[in-house]
Amino acid sequence: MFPFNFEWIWDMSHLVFMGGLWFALTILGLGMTYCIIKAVIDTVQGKGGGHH
Amino acid sequence: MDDALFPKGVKRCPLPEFLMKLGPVVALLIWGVVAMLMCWIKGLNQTNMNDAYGFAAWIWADLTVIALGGGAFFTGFLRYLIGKENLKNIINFAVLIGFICYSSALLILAIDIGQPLRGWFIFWHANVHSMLTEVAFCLTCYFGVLTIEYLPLVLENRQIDRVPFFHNLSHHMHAVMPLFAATGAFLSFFHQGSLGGVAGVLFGRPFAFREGLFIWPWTFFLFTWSAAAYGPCFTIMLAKITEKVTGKRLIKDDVYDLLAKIAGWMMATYIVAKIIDTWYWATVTAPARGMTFMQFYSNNPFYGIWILILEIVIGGVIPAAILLTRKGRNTPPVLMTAVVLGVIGVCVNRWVMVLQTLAVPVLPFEGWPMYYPSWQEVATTLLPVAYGIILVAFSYRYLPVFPQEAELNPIVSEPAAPPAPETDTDAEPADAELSPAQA
Amino acid sequence: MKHEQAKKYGMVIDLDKCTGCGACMVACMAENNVPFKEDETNKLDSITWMRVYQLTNGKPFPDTDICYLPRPCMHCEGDHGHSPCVTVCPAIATDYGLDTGIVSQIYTRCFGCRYCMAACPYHARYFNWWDPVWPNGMEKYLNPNVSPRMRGVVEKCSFCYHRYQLAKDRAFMEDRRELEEEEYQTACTQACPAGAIVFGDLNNETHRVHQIVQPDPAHAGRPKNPKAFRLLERLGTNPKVYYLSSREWVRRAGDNYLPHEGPSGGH
Amino acid sequence: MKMDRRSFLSFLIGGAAGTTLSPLPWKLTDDLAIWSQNWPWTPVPAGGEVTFVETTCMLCPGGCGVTVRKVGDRAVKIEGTPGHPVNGGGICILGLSGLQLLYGPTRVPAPLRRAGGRGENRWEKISWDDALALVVEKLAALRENRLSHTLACISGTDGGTVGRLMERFLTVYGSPNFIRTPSMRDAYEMTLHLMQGVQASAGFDVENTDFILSFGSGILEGWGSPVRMFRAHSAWKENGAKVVQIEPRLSNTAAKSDKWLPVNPGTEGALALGLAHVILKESLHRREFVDFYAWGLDRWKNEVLSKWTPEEVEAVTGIDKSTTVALARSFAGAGRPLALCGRGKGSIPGSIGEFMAVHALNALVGNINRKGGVWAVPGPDYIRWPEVEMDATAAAGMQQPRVDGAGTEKYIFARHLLHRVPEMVAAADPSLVQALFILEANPYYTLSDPALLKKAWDKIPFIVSFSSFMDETAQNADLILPNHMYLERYEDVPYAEGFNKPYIGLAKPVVHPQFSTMHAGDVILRLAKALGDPVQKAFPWEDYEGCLDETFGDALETLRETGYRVEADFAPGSGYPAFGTASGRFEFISEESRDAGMQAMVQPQGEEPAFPLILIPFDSQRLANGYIGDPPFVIKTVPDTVLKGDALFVEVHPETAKAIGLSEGKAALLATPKGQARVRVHLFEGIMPGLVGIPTGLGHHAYDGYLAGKGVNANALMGPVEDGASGLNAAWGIRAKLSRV
Amino acid sequence: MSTSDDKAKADALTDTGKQPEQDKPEKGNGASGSIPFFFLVGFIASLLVGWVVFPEFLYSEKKQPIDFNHALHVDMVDEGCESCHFFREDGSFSGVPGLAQCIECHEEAQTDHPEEVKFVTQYVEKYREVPWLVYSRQPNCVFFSHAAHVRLAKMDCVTCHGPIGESTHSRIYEENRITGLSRDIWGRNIAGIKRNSWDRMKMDDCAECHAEAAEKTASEGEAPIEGFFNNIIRIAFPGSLSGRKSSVQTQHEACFVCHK
Repeated sequence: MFPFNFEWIWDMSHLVFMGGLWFALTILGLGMTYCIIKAVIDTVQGKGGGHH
Repeated sequence: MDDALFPKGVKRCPLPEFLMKLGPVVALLIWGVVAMLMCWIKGLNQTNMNDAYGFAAWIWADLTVIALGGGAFFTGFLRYLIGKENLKNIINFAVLIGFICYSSALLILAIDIGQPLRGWFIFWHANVHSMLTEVAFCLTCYFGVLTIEYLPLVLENRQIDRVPFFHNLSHHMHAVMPLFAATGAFLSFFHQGSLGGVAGVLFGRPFAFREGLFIWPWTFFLFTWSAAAYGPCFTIMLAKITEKVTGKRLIKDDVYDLLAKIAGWMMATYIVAKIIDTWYWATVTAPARGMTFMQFYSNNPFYGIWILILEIVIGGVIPAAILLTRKGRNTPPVLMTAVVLGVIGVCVNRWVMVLQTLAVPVLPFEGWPMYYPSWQEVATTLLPVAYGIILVAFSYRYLPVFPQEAELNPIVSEPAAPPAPETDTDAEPADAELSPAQA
Repeated sequence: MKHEQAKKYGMVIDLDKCTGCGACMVACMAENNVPFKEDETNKLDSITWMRVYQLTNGKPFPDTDICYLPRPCMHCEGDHGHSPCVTVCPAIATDYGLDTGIVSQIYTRCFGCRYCMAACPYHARYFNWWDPVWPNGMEKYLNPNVSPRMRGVVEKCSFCYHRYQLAKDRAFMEDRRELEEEEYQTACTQACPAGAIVFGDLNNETHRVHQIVQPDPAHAGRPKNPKAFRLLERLGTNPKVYYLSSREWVRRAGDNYLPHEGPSGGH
Repeated sequence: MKMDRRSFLSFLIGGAAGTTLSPLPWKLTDDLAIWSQNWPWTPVPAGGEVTFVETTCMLCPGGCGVTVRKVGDRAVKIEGTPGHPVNGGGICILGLSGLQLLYGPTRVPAPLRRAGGRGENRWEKISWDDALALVVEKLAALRENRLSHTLACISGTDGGTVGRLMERFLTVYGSPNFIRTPSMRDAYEMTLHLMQGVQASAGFDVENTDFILSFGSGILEGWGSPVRMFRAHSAWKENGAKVVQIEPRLSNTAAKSDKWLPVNPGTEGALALGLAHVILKESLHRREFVDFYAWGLDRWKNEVLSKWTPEEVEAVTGIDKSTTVALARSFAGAGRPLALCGRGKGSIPGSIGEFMAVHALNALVGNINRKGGVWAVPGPDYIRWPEVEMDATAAAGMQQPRVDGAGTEKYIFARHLLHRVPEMVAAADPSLVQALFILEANPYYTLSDPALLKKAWDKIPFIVSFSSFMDETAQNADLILPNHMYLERYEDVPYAEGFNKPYIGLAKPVVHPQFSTMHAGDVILRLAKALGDPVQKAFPWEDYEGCLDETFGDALETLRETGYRVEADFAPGSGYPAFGTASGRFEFISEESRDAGMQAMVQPQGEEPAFPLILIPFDSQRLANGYIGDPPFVIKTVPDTVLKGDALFVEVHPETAKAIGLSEGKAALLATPKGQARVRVHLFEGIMPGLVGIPTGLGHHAYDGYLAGKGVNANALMGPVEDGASGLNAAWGIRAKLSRV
Repeated sequence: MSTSDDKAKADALTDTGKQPEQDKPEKGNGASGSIPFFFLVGFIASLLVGWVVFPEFLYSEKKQPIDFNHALHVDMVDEGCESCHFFREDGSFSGVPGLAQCIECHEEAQTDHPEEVKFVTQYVEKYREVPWLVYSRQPNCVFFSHAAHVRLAKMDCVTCHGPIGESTHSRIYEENRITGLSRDIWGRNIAGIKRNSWDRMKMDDCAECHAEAAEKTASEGEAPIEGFFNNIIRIAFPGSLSGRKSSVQTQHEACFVCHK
């Protein structure tokens, strides 16, 4: 699944398949990170719960 | 007791009664867990699978629950990408069902492989040409998506919501939800398809083999399509059942109608495609390999032509026809019949694509091997069902799964009296007023 | 493989000579540490890399005829090494070697998803439903050149690849890279008392297999010898195991044909 | 600061974060996978230097040369010895499995004395000294009481040093009762004696024949030396030799043959005479032989011409006359035709009439002692031990008639009649056998008529088995003196069944004895020593190997190297040798025994109405049915149309089954006059209607869990049928009844 | 997930502050100041466990039955390693010498060195094989041909086995409690980082060397400029230019080359 894996080949099928996969994972990862960071900031600013 | 955890403005039965009702389901769950442990500890000799039936009940269950769980991605797709706003009232439930189905699928896969401790090889040593790899990857990722989609609902529990961080988190997750939904839809289209590909690429199995587009056999697209068509049916079916069990209306009819209508169209188009596919396969693909159509449906005690009729006509054409008529959609018993038939149809389709594929003898001098699951297989297959019921029950009890529930079931506050089982002791006037406001 | 020309090891089994004695099955089991259970009468979970089928012409007494057909792994080449089982394995536990044309199975990589078994129309792949158990003391005869399998993995005929390895080691000691025909022979070939099995390199004109079947490169190795045929030729699996029979009904039993077709017409 | 819910939560989150950044979860995952790849309970075979030992297989009378591959001190694989005169590098399914017998759970680990009742299989281990002392005590006592002749030995081997040592032991001890286990060898030896006047065994030059007329011989089922026959069969396919198989069931041989003639069971002999009829009538026979080297043709001719017209034959055998005529012509017309008999593997001798009829066919086409024909192969000549000096007791004992009556004037030509022993012993009181040795044989399984056998067995007070394996006989003995098994010992193999040249194979110790066993030869020598003179005097050897050395002299070295010795250029006389008969010619009708050969058929036991069907046992390469039972590998190859779970399938023609109301796989009760058994039916178009085919070699109750309790012992449903002229067991089947249950 | 606009409303509603007492949210500054601290504690603690404590537990230490002095023996023999670790005629490799071989010189003790005496008295005289612990023992699924590497490819023993020939003592044998294999297979470094070619003996290490060899053969005959660019590609995409080999699936050598 990584270029350093024994099975990895620099060919179309790997680039397309794994590319798509990593792309999706990145989106999810970034999305979640964004949410968490924003939430932390808001919380520190005392927002949320009954407080804003 | 646990009233403080209930969503705002709704009634729930007392905890003891709730737990008591869950009792039998828990028993079922335990039975399943025991069987699961036996399979892990003693190995797959606990099943009735054999060298002819390398895939059996489990893989069928896998394909089926994923197809049925398709309601989640497709509803999400409609809601966020097509913009069918109204579906927001059923999407929580759809997501919940999807979450259950996919977690079950993963669990079953973990039991089904002979060397669970090496299961991760499928990722680490991935063979990108294998449909199963595609399945594994997309399945896992999409399960992640569903978790992300399910999480905000959990965070909306009245108590959790009070924690500022969680409150904010769910708030922001809502904001980016379309992005997640889009990713989920993207992944789903592929793994639903790759599940179809699993059988379709087997060029050694004339019963399953299909030509196709690039690397994808027609079954690839048929599976995605059928999931999109039948998944919503399953969602509707379960929603209706939940309404029966809770004795409440939880979703407005226009929501059902919309979803049913879309499902109907998907189903209709799917079944047409399926018929064309079947026809082409029966007259071109299979004969090219020396197999006649009836060869696949005769000389054996079980796999008769009836199975094809059940799948395509009873499980496809009829429900599609019903769902396409407004009258059909709006008469609850008829609607129910349609979705149930639909669900049966897709179950049969997945069964055929897994088990009949293996049963059909390819070598002329071999016969039809027959198979029935061992109790361990049955138990482990029922395990997810039990776990699903429990998860739905808890979600319904503590989470605002049905946005319209409060509105549809306004609470008439009574004079303080010995609390009847169905009265929400925590029901304050404030909440009572609130409910309409939410609409 | 820079210094070596690619081999394509294959087998031809003369069904006229095969007596169905079963020596090949046992030679294989003994050579490859195949386990056995107390009850092996359920042939659907009985591991026999080499399995001898009994074919009948279905005619009534006294015109009945039977024929035995030994079935090892066909080591399908499919289309450029994409045999039915190889491409589907999600973890690359099975592989097609272009240097030998042999389909390998790596038991320790396999995690037992059994997709390859679903893909193989010959039922040449077997799953270890049980842990292998040898009665006390009997593990003494196990062959160190083949690793015993553990429960939960798929196994199959390897054309006794370890014999190829050992033959090459011997050759290396003499600074040779190429093997003579007789230096690498499978256990079943060696054992067959009827001499019905011939094994060798299909690419090599000097080898008997090549001379007997006369593979036609233009048609994916289809035999030019009219007596020769392959199992399920029409699926495009492109097997490397050929069969010889002088009997029409036997040749016909090797593949599926529509009523109006026949072994010759089928091609 | 206080640790509240949230800080604990954050502690956990921190912990999780840290753990994922540490090798712990990843290394653990990897190591667990590696553990699952190397489970401690999966054996890892040790490596080592690879060596090869060439020896001779002793699992059947085939006499094949085998090469054992060793890794370190472990025997790892048995393969055929390339270039061996008998099997030329090939090997059979049983020979391949030898190592499972060597290392298997069926071995007898040490001398065992019966602890429980007979057959209860409860034993106590005793030392070799004690074990031998027990035997000596018993034998000495018998000899004291002038009962030396009541010692008998059932032996699967004779002619070789071990067999001869045992025979010699009995002789000098004073008993004539050395009884060889029955096989078609008995019938063939008698045939050669009667028709050619020679004491020899029949060899067949199968490699050079071009027309094989087989009267039910399982050429591909284990008849003769199996591997040699397989190789010959393949050669026939290549050089276009024709094979005609005559038997009521489509055996592998029949399926492979060019023509299969389903003949009524037991009437093969009649067909042979029918063929002779045609040949003589159309005088297709080879004059250059018949006219100059044969005697008694005219009388025989008249007999045959009058009695065995094709019409008559058709009535008896069910083969229509045109076929008979055509067959006779093609047989006689062939270049080097060869007629064979001895049903299946030839484990039952058969009727002398049938053998002589078939042999007469060979004579008619003149291929006696000629290329591609039947050769009279003299017995082993290498054992030249000094004559034994018998004392009075011994002499008296030797004067006594044999238990089996062989050699008595009723059975004048018979040498061994094991099938008669149970009857005789059961009948007489006191028992004719006071002590019984069993060497390389499993009579308790192979003898038919179990009820009678049990009766006789119970009357024998002292039974000693020399078996290396816990077979049925060993299990029902009083004392087991386990022999080294053939891969652990030296022993000469005096001949190869059906091989047409004098041949000696040598079995060599491939590995050290795995258990506390002793070479049967040494046991005999030690018994002799312990018994003292005169017995002791007859055995002037230190130990068995010493005996072997002295017997072979320098020849032993070459034997040790090559593993065998064969007279490659052996030819029985130049052209046609002078025959040893009274007439000095080949006798179509034996002058010694005029009636022998006239009666070609014997009737099966049982009566029509009660037993409407006929049960015929059939042999298979995948089912060893002699002294050795199927090892795990071999039983694994048995098809599920023969054995499913523990249930045995009998073959029945669909019509026959239909008449009884049975369908494929149905359970049924199979009853014969000698016993009954629960079976399942397998519908087979290849068996003649009205017959029930039962596979031999199953139904063991001894050996290990891989074999015991599986199927039914065919012998237990049969009974011996005595051939009038010879006394040999000629049972080819028995009447039976198949009914639903 | 109900939609964000619902949320907004919900939030607005909470502002009405009509919750009963027990529903009051705990104030952020209460214990929440300690949250980062506890996070760090957990973080560092688990790092310590994972990196330091875990490896200690993972391996058990075993002593060789005899403390063998390689250096000493290497000096005395004339054919280097192959004097004792020799090839057989059939191409198989003898590996660790058996007792029979040692006896050729050590029929009886040649010195009074305690280890040699121990060897003679405990093993030679009792004719017991020495249960050596083999540092380089691979799992049973591995087929390794010494002939191919030493005879054909003319490789040095050191490349894989390291300078064991220079050792004067047998070092402690560390056995992985889970896999039962020597620590040398994974490598002493728990993170799997290696400095020398012999520091690890896992599949990837074999593959690494094989890939290099492949790249070497592939790069032969490249024009300088071509080679320059190719090298850049090689660095950017490791293995991308090593050229197709016998395995259809991996394009390295076929799996059976190294597995049995």
